Amino acid sequence: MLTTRRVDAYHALTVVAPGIAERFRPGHFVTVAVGGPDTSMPARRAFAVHDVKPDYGGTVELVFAVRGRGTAWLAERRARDTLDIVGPLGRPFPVPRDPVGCVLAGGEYGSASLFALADTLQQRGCRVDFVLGAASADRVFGALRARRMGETTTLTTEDGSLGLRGRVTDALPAVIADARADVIYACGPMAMLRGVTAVAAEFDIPVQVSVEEAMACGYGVCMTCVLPVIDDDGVTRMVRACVEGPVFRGERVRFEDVGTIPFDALGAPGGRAQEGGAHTRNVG
Amino acid sequence: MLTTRRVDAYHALTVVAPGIAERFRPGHFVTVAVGGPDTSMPARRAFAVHDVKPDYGGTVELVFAVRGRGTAWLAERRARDTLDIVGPLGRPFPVPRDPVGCVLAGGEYGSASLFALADTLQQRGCRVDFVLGAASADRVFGALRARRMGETTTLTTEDGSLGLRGRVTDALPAVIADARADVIYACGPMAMLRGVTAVAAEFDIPVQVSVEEAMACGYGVCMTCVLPVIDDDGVTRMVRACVEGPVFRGERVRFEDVGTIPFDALGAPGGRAQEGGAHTRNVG
Amino acid sequence: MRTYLAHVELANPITTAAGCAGSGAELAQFFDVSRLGAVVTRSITMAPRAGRPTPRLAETPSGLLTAVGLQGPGVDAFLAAELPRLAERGARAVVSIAGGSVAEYTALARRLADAPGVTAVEVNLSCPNVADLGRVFARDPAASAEVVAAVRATMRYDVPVVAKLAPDAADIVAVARACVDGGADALALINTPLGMAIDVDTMRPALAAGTGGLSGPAVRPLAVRCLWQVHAALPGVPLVGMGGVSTGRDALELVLAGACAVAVGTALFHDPYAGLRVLRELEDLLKERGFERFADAVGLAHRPPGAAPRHRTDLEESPL
Amino acid sequence: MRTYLAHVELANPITTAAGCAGSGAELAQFFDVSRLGAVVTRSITMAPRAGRPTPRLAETPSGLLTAVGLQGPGVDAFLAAELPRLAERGARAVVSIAGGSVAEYTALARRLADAPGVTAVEVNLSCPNVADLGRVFARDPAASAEVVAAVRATMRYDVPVVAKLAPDAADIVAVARACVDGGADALALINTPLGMAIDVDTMRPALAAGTGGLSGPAVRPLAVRCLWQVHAALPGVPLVGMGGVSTGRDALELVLAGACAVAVGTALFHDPYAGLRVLRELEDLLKERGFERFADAVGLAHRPPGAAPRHRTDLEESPL
Ligand SMILES: Cc1cc2nc3c(=O)[nH]c(=O)nc-3n(C[C@H](O)[C@H](O)[C@H](O)COP(=O)(O)OP(=O)(O)OC[C@H]3O[C@@H](n4cnc5c(N)ncnc54)[C@H](O)[C@@H]3O)c2cc1C
Ligand SMILES: Cc1cc2nc3c(=O)[nH]c(=O)nc-3n(C[C@H](O)[C@H](O)[C@H](O)COP(=O)(O)OP(=O)(O)OC[C@H]3O[C@@H](n4cnc5c(N)ncnc54)[C@H](O)[C@@H]3O)c2cc1C
Ligand SMILES: Cc1cc2nc3c(=O)[nH]c(=O)nc-3n(C[C@H](O)[C@H](O)[C@H](O)COP(=O)(O)O)c2cc1C
Ligand SMILES: Cc1cc2nc3c(=O)[nH]c(=O)nc-3n(C[C@H](O)[C@H](O)[C@H](O)COP(=O)(O)O)c2cc1C
Ligand code: FES
Ligand code: FES
Repeated sequence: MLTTRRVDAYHALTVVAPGIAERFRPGHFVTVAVGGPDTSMPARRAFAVHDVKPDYGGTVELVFAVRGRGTAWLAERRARDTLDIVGPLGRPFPVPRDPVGCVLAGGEYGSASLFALADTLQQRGCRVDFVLGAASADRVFGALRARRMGETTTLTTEDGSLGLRGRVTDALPAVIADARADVIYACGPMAMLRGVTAVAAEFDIPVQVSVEEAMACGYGVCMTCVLPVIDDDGVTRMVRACVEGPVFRGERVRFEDVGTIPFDALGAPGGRAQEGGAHTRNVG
Repeated sequence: MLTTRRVDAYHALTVVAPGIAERFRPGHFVTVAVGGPDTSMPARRAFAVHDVKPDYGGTVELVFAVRGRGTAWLAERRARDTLDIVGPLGRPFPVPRDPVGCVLAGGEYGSASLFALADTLQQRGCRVDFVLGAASADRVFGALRARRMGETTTLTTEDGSLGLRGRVTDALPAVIADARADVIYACGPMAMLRGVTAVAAEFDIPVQVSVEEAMACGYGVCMTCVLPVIDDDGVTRMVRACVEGPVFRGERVRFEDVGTIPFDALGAPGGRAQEGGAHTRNVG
Repeated sequence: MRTYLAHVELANPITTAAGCAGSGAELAQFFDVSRLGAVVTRSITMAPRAGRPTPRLAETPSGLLTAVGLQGPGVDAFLAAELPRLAERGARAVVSIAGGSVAEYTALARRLADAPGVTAVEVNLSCPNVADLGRVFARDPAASAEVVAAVRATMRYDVPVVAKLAPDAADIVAVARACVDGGADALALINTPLGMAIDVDTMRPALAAGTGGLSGPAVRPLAVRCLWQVHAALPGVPLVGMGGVSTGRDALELVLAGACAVAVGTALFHDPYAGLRVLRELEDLLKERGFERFADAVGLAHRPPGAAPRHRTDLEESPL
Repeated sequence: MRTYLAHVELANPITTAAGCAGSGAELAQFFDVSRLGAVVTRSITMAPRAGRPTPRLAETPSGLLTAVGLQGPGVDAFLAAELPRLAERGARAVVSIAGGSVAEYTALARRLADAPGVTAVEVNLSCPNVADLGRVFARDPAASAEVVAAVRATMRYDVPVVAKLAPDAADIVAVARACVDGGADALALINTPLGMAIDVDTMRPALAAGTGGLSGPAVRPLAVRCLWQVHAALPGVPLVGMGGVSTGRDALELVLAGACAVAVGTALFHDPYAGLRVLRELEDLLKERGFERFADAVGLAHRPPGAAPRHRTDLEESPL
């Protein structure tokens, strides 16, 4: 059972799902079956949880953009339709024990997962500043709510139709400096996360990024959602965005190598491992 | 746009389809796409047209039983959903020029296509008697309407829950004799059509049967819907139920050979034709 | 959107798939069939054939299993009635032929050699070879090549011979190469892979013939793969693509993989206008993407647009 | 619903498919994995493997194309961590192995030979044979037989060796027969046929690897056909069926075709409980149909129930 509404370029969809609402922590995502019982689309679609509310025993709200057939189908759901939804999934945003200054950076619908996080952070006494961006005004999600919640809120659009003309990363350094931020949280397109991580490195503060990789299962069995991440031991491994992520420490993600197998990753080809040598091991 | 209702064991579905309604003649069928735009069911489903009405420019009513996934989906359509429907298709019932006595025999949902026929026949001054049967009372379709329209109406059920216990063919001879019928029209399961045709032969009167064969296209291109029918030249050919039928003269249909290629059919295997001899021809 | 099938020009790249457009007359009730790039006939055999018993049809997820068994009138009736009617309608007719032996294919080619109105001959190689215990020609490069060479030698030089292949070969490129070496002017792929369904209620095969050919959207990934592999290996050979095309996007996918013409089969069962619709959609998609000539899109997915690291393609032939 | 994989008894016929259940730990979060007939591991390689670049996934009609590239920890880490964890959970573990040469498969078998908790070894033959220009073993009866013989000779006699075949062979029965002659105690079919998708917006292959394996409901007709053909030719050989099973009806279809165990793969991505659900549904269906022993259903569709003319089955191997 659910309700739907349009929010600018996005669709917001609220589902009664007490089990998910109860266990939810900011940064979690869910997967949704699309197309109904006779669907030709066997893969679930992943969506960040935007909000959970206690109504009806617990509801979950998702915010999504129509991209292809699955989201087009979702956009046509009506009140009282039922939805097959699995969650909460993934590693949520780690939150600091102490009250620190946090900048929350969101791109496009990536902003959606930042408000529950902001809530939690503020409950712990953290200061929260928002930087939200998108290509155009109608695709900036949550500006009003950010203005209500954030100490400051900076908006950016690439076409200048709202806030500053430019990208999130253009506005970020000033916001960090002004807020004297201790940590950054970011959710949005991969290019933005890469940029945000670079800014964090300049300021030498930690950054938690929530990545988006195509996923077939969402709970760790299919191995389709991997990206190269540097482990505690300094070794790069192809790790699963769905269970080891989607939230990673930004500096651990090898953004420039996403979509490749870095030659120095554990088990990378080139080492004789992938050539099929029987008794070799690639220690990456 | 459509409306739906339950009729005993069946679903009745009315669709606004002026183009179909206008060209409709009794015995026509339509094909319906099932499962929506993201369907995993590429084959259309065939349904006899039960009724057409002039409302909204022309509506078409279908009556169907839920058999598998396609009809289950159809049964869940609601008012104002749209339906992708093609028709009218097939060779309709031929109607006599003169006012003759007609027995209309229907089995299960096969009865559905007989009422529009009865209407046409009565307009031409024909006497119409009904024999409708099914396994049980809730699966006899159209008993009330038959009672209103028919000179007589005989009902049969295999479990005796309505009318006579037995089959349509058990009741048929008496009805033909009483009504001094000149012709029989029949629509229902293949076994019933076979039986009705045998009864017609005993009485030496013509019989028109409407057959049901699995169909992929409904308009003659796929060749999946064939059955062995004796042609005017005495040769058995595998003809398409969708365009040469679904209505055939009963005595032309080789019921006992349905589901086989009779050895004497044109192009049947066994003749060297199917063995691949290069210069032979099987004249069947 | 002109395209070439070997040296023969087609007004546009969309054709019907063999065996999916009846005699041509059925579609002509709905629209002018000369608006299609070509009409490909059902596979014609020497003798009339009654085909397989029914049920001939089972539906599978996003697919159709069929076992029609080449029901048809035989070549004489075809030449006397069906082919002239196609010509009268102004359709470009590609005649598909099927046989059980090299001799039978040759005999068919001989009949077609003098017939007017044959735009091209498509050799359906998915037929059991009587001389090889019924093993299908298309699985055997040498047998395929022999058939193609015989047909090529018999047909008039100006009529292209198109060899039609199936995906259930161990090495589709080997079969393709053998056919080209045998003289094929173009290749058509894919015919239906062999599939089967069992009715769990009757607990018997759903088709009277047991196995059947799998067609429809479910097989499109196999078609794209075969086209891709063959175009990569034999970039100069014109390819006709088919398998699960029901929209312009599907057709474009096959074109980008290497097809210079695209046939629509199973989708016609759902919508008689599917061919024209696919054509219109394909035209729009190409326009959106700024293509001036259709030929520029053919096989384009093989040519990397500069260094796009997320799309580096390493083609090792393993599914895992 | 006991069943036998060669001489090894399984509590029920439902297993996971290789590469579709991670390390086993992920499913164990949801339910007690010892309730499955067996857990089949991902294909283990000698060295750790990082696999293929992303994107590794594309959806096709009723199917999934994936190119994971056997990402995994390598045999040592597997034996040290994953296998013992499966044993602790009480799961019956069928270990799948993959290699690029006969020597590599042999070396893997040697490592497994002494490992406790190996219920059976499944030999994934859909791997490129380095010695044969990367041609996949499973397409070549002789190469497949050689691998199987080497593994059989190395493994303990009481651990069944299961050879896993793919549908894109010219003659699946020939490959099956070669594997049995090579010593396979059972066969598993089908692995994913090679497919491909092209993104019509980027106009590039949808997978970084270009081609990928096609799985899910779309391939079920191919699985049924392969099981049917192999069971007909080798009725005494135990077959594990897989390919597009997501309901008890699907599993029953494979059982009726000849499978004495059924693996669930892609459906697990949609629903972690799919294995247990399929098992329950299969039990119900068999009960409804009055089966007392599961074995009575295995291959039943091959045995005509008296003379039922509408279901006379003539099996000539042509798709048309
Ligand atoms: C952890 C996570 C959280 C997400 N949160 C949101 C959100 O809050 N709001 C939102 O609008 N979108 C979100 N997405 C993206 C969303 O999942 C995709 O937009 C959606 O799957 C597209 O489905 P489609 O059928 O409309 O598009 P199609 O493009 O037709 O999708 C087809 C297939 O592509 C896969 N796919 C390809 N690329 C991606 C990708 N980058 N991400 C995910 N799947 C991909 C899908 O899984 C699917 O199998 C999230 C993705 C992930 C992984
Ligand atoms: C000319 C004609 C008129 C019909 N009129 C009616 C009617 O008025 N009311 C009604 O309830 N049913 C009618 N039917 C039968 C109806 O088409 C089937 O019940 C329906 O296709 C079943 O679809 P499904 O998805 O529910 O079942 P499924 O069994 O899941 O169907 C799957 C596939 O089987 C094919 N199929 C198998 N056997 C048959 C068969 N005997 N007939 C048709 N398709 C078959 C379907 O086309 C479909 O592709 C008619 C059939 C034909 C050919
Ligand atoms: C009912 C039916 C009949 C077919 N008959 C033939 C045929 O006679 N000759 C041939 O070469 N291919 C035949 N095919 C294969 C198609 O031409 C085509 O290669 C295949 O169906 C894949 O395309 P599709 O998915 O668009 O249908 C037939 C396919 C179907 C479904
Ligand atoms: C993501 C993925 C990974 C797979 N990995 C393996 C593997 O490592 N070894 C193997 O033999 N088969 C592997 N397979 C094939 C499956 O085991 C199975 O044979 C195939 O997917 C068909 O079954 P399904 O349709 O139920 O998925 C894999 C399949 C998928 C989808
Ligand atoms: S989505 Fe399957 S492992 Fe991450
Ligand atoms: S249903 Fe296609 S020819 Fe009759």
